[in-house]
Amino acid sequence: MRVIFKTSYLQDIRLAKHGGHVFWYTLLLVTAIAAPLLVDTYWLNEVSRFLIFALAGLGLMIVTGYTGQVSLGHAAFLAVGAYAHTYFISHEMPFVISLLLAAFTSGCVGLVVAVPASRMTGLYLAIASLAFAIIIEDMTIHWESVTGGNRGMPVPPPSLFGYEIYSAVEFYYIVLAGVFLSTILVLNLLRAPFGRAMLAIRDSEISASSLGISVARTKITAFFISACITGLAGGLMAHYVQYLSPEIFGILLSIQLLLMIVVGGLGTVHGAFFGAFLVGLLESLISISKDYLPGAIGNQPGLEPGLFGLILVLFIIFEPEGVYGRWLKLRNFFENFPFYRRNTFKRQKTYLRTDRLK
Amino acid sequence: MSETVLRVKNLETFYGPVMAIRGVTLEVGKGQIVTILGSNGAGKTTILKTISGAIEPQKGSVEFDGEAITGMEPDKIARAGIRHVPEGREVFPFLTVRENLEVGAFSEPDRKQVQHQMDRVFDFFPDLSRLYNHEAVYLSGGQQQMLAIGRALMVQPRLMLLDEPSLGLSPLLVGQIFEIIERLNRELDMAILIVEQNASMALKVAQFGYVLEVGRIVMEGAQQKLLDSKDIQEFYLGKKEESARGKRRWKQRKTWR
Amino acid sequence: MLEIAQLAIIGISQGCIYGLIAMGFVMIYKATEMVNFAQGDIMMVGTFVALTLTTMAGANFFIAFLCAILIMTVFGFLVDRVFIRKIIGQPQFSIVILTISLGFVFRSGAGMIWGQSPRTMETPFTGNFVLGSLVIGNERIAIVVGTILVSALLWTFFKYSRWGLAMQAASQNQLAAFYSAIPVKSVYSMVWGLAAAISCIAGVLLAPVTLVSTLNGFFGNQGLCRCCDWRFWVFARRFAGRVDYRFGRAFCGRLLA
Amino acid sequence: MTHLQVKNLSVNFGGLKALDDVSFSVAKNEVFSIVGPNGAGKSTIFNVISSFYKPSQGQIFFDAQDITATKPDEKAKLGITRTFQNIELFEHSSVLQNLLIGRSIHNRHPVYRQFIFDKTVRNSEIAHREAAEKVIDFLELAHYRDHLIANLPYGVRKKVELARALCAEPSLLLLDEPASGLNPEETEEVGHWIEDIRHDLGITVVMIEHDMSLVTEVSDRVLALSEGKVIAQGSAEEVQNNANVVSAYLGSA
Amino acid sequence: MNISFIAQISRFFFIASLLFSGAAWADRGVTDTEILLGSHTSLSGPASTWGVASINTARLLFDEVNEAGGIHGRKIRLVVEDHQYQVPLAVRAANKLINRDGVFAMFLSIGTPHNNAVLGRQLAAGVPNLFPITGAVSMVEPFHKFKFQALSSYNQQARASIRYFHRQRGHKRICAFYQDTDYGQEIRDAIQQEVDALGLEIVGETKHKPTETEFIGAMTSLKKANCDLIVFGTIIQDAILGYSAARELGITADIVAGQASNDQVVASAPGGGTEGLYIAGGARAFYEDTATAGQAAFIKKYKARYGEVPTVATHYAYMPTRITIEALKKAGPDLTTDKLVAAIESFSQFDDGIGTPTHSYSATDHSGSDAVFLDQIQNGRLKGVEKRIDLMP
Repeated sequence: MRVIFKTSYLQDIRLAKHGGHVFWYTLLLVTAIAAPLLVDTYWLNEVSRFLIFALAGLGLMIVTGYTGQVSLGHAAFLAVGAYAHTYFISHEMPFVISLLLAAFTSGCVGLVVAVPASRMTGLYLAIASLAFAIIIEDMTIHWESVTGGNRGMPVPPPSLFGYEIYSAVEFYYIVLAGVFLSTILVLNLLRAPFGRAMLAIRDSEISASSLGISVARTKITAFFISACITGLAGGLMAHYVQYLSPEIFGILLSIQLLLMIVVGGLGTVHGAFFGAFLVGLLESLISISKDYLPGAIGNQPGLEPGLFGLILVLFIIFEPEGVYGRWLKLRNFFENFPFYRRNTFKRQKTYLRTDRLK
Repeated sequence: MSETVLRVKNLETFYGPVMAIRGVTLEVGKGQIVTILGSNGAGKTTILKTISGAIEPQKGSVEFDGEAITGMEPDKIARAGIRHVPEGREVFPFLTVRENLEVGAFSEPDRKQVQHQMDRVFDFFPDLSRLYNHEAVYLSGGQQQMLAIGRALMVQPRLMLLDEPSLGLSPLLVGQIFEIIERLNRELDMAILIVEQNASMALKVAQFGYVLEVGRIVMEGAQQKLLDSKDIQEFYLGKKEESARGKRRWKQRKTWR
Repeated sequence: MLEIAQLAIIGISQGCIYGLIAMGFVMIYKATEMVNFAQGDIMMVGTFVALTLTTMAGANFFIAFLCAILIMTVFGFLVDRVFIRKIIGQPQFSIVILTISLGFVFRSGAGMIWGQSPRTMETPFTGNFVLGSLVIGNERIAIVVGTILVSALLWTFFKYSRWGLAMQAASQNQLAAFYSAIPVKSVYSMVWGLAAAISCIAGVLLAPVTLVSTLNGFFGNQGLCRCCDWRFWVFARRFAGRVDYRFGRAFCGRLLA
Repeated sequence: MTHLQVKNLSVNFGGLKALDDVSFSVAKNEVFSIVGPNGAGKSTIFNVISSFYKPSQGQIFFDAQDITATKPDEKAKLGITRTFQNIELFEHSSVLQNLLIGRSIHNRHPVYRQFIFDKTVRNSEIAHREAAEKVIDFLELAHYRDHLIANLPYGVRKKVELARALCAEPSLLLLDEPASGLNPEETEEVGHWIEDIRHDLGITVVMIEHDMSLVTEVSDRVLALSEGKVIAQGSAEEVQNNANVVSAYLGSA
Repeated sequence: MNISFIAQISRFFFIASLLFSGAAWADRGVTDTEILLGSHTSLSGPASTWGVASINTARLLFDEVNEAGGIHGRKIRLVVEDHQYQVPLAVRAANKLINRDGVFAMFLSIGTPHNNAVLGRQLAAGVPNLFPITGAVSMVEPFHKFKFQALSSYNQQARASIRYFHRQRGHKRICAFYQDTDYGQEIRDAIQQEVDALGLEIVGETKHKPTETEFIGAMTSLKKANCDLIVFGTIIQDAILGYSAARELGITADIVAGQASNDQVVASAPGGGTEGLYIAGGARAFYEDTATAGQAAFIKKYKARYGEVPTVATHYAYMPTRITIEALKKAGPDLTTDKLVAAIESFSQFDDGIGTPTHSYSATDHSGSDAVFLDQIQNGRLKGVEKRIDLMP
């Protein structure tokens, strides 16, 4: 294990805990900024997509990974963000303000769910959020004056200071900036008291409230923040799909978001990014590799989702804790080499008991 | 000690990276009542769970009637003749008393035999026959404990593991339960391994005892030897010599002012 | 009056469909506390198996139906053996993702084997039952009768059979079930097998209404989701409630008109 | 001066009387112990004081203020913190994180400032850490500072839970079986800490404990409960020699 | 690091990226040996019936051409991406087809919202959208030189059938029964336009979710409206269930559905539940025993390769594929998009030989056909009722 000698409290507070962090994250940022030089338009668009999904996942991660509330309806916030943003910019609102306002709108819608949701747990909350997503889906269909209903609505290109943005590169930078800033803000929040309060509630509500944390208020605030971030992702996604229709934001998208953060590793910011990149990359690679397979296999209808599912099945069976869990194990292995003990992460058997008694 | 029913050798069990049991060796003789004393979290429950297969041991072996049962599935171990009455009276809350007992006899396909065993359980616990058709969730703590023991008696186990049978029970009930434990041992010649915080009770019925601290056995001996031990008296029986503690204040810890 | 009777029967049959799909889902949830997102897709596979047996083998419908149920029981059993058992005890989320992914695999596999176009299945439940001027599709009657039969069978199984009792016990308290010599893992596999069998029945009864296609899985899941409003979870436990709800909807359609 | 006063407290669980007309008061800077057999209602008292249960009857006063219906998190802000019988730590966080969560009531920054993490937030984070370090020092937890709770042995967890409660800088500390599961040596340490907590920090301690030797050593007064009723109250010695206590709890051994 | 430095850097990246993307455009999708076509479609998920059948047809015909030496020495390669009927995946698929594979044209892509989401980027990149599988009006309107459509639109089918029934049978009370989706909306809009044109009004309407299976309530309300004609904006399952519910309730009105419900599965619904349903479509079903020579040859080839009889869904692909092949031939050896566009625009009365209505294009009209058939389900088969009921003024 890397031992860090701490000489100042700030060392714990800083985002980068040691020189290694500073180096790697700077390298990551530089690579991200230089990406248009390094990859072609296809991959650039793909990375934009990964980033948008990562941002949406980050939003979901806050409620599900940090506060421990399961949401099966987060696509609804993508929808609210996307529609609100499109509506605003169609009505001549400046791009950045519109995006922020859309995020805020999504947050406010989130509040409507959050208040009753703060009293629910587990499966009931999941079902409630699903019902909510269905309501929002119905709203996007029936509030035609705003959403265009089933006919859908075109999304004007983003325009910054009167300059309209069409190219993949510019769009990528907008997405990158949005994701970067949101991530920094979330990281800030996580090292502040509120972030700790969320973790506290996830692990033990009883103990959190005995320490003076208002469980309901923290959950509601977390839901609000989560909805804001997902709404922001929704605003960006509107530009990604360029034409909104209610079908985009269905249950499948919600499930995909959940899938991403679980695969990435619950309860970490890394997890949202790992998940989005892994799942996204998996889709890309399957569709690319299919072109190299012999026609009899590669042209098989339904091959892609099948392979996708199969890989996830294997992944979850061998690594139920997600990519981040695997990453920690690898790191632990190298740091403790040659003293690594195989059983460090071994789980004992667990036994279920009915929760009907609760 | 004549014949050995259970032999646990050098058992080590982990919870994640934490070693909960650190090399425990113990034996239970045929028809003997043995107790494991120790404070909360010392690992007593873990030992029982490891014996009954609910937890996988890292190292060491468990032998029952001379056959290794280490790492076997818990239901196989139960079938072999070890019945575990877990801590906290884990009855099936939404099954009736009768159904609970029938579940206990799952491995017995002969209906007549089941009925016979059930009658015997009612003989030991007359209370239960009265509650025949009640769902277990509505039973009081003491009745649930009796049901849990009764369920284990539905087959004739050769070894019963009892985890904190007195937990949360009134002293009167504790007395009753221990009387029945003695009766079971005497009348059915059943070996019993009891884990108890209520050391005075446990030592009343047990012929042999082990003392467990932080996953290690620190003392073992026959009933009388343990009862005579000063440490046992002080730490597990609540008796102590006046002011022994004040004098033993071994360190002035005043680093923080 | 006539109209109301007709609506009532249609409402009840619709409720029964959801009830049947939900039954498999709830069974798995209650017995193992796992949310099975692949339930709809298992139903879809079951329907295709039945379709293949009737069309390809040209077997008598009822024999084919029975064979399909048996095949699906084995299928469900294997799903648990091969996949689910590997991650028992892992966080609930992993199971959710696992079953979602399995759904993908089943759907894709079914598409490759049976094609993506919807098919029709010839069942004996065609034509109408005419009583005066009351006309009811036979497939509706089949659904209602089928549901009642399945419910009765299940009820008897749970109430009176040893394994049924063991399933209930395992769902209420795994550890205690293990301690009572119940092979909980096999019980779980049986639960999955049974749930798959029920899904198969649901799928076949549903086939005249929904056609047979790979999308039936979606239908199953979405049907679940759609009725996943509050009422669902209140009613899933008492299956009868489901019927009330659909019943209510059929009426609403009429009253609002 | 009375710090905490419990008046005629009764609690019902579906017809079952968990507490029956319990009254007692605790003076400022006192160590007050509650003893009694399992299921006598000791933890119920704590759960009512910290508002996890609603009493069916009776009132609780804290510094002469009626706090019977105050919400759990508000109670922490008033200066009441507690530990739990079955250790309720935040398993997936480090020791330091746990202690910092203990500082929750001392955080006054609105969420948007925490997002920005400006200088004031930064400074208060430093202040929280200073406070936490003091507690770490006090309870000798320095070695475990960055360990995850899930990886800690039982005894250390107990200590961390105590430390976390201290981080809130309470005026009244409720300890639910602080010595259960600890070996005799650790139990003895707990005794010293309780004394230090009381003398050096001026905190009032109410404790539930089975270990009579610890109870005798540190408590000023002892309350004995059985089946929800008070059966004795007084000095440790008085209670230990009370016939009711001997028959219901201590046994006649 | 100062601001101007960042500005310089970003300008540098920007210019560099323009160079990169510019380079990719030059000879997009055409090499000396290959013409690359792309399709984002639904090979799984909803609409996979059409997706799979259309791609199968296209592959069959392309392979035939390729085996015969290709077109001007180039073989046609069709890259198919499965978007599972999800819009974000369609955008991803289009990104791959346009930016990675560099396809020459998009061909037979499925789904209205999916095409809408992709079109902006696709047209900007200069990739023609050939014959998407959706009858939505937005596939040709507003006019763009890269947008081509085959067969009549949903709009034309619905309007023509209403006009036919009004003129020929005097139906005045028009009702609508449609999905609450973009497709249903398309039909609903068409009905509205037509009743307005005829001076009628919609006397009853209901909409439903695509997954709904219970239509007794909906049909009860239409029964009360006492309709003469019910226009179905349905796909397959709801066409069958909706129709049989209507008949069960004793509704005697004529019922007509569009091309999307034109499938043998509908015609052969169990128990003859759909007997009497009219279908107003752009292409007509054919059967092995009554096939013309051209049709029989196609059925034979299709069956030999895929082991199935071609469905009506293959018509969605047969005509477009033929047009594309012929246009590629006609465009000559130095193939460019402009030449392809010109070649398609030059076709007049194009006949595919299997009985699809002939297609004509011009520089101002990119929808190949306005032809609408009227069929009726009789004895489990689609039988022609009227050869053409096209929307004439």
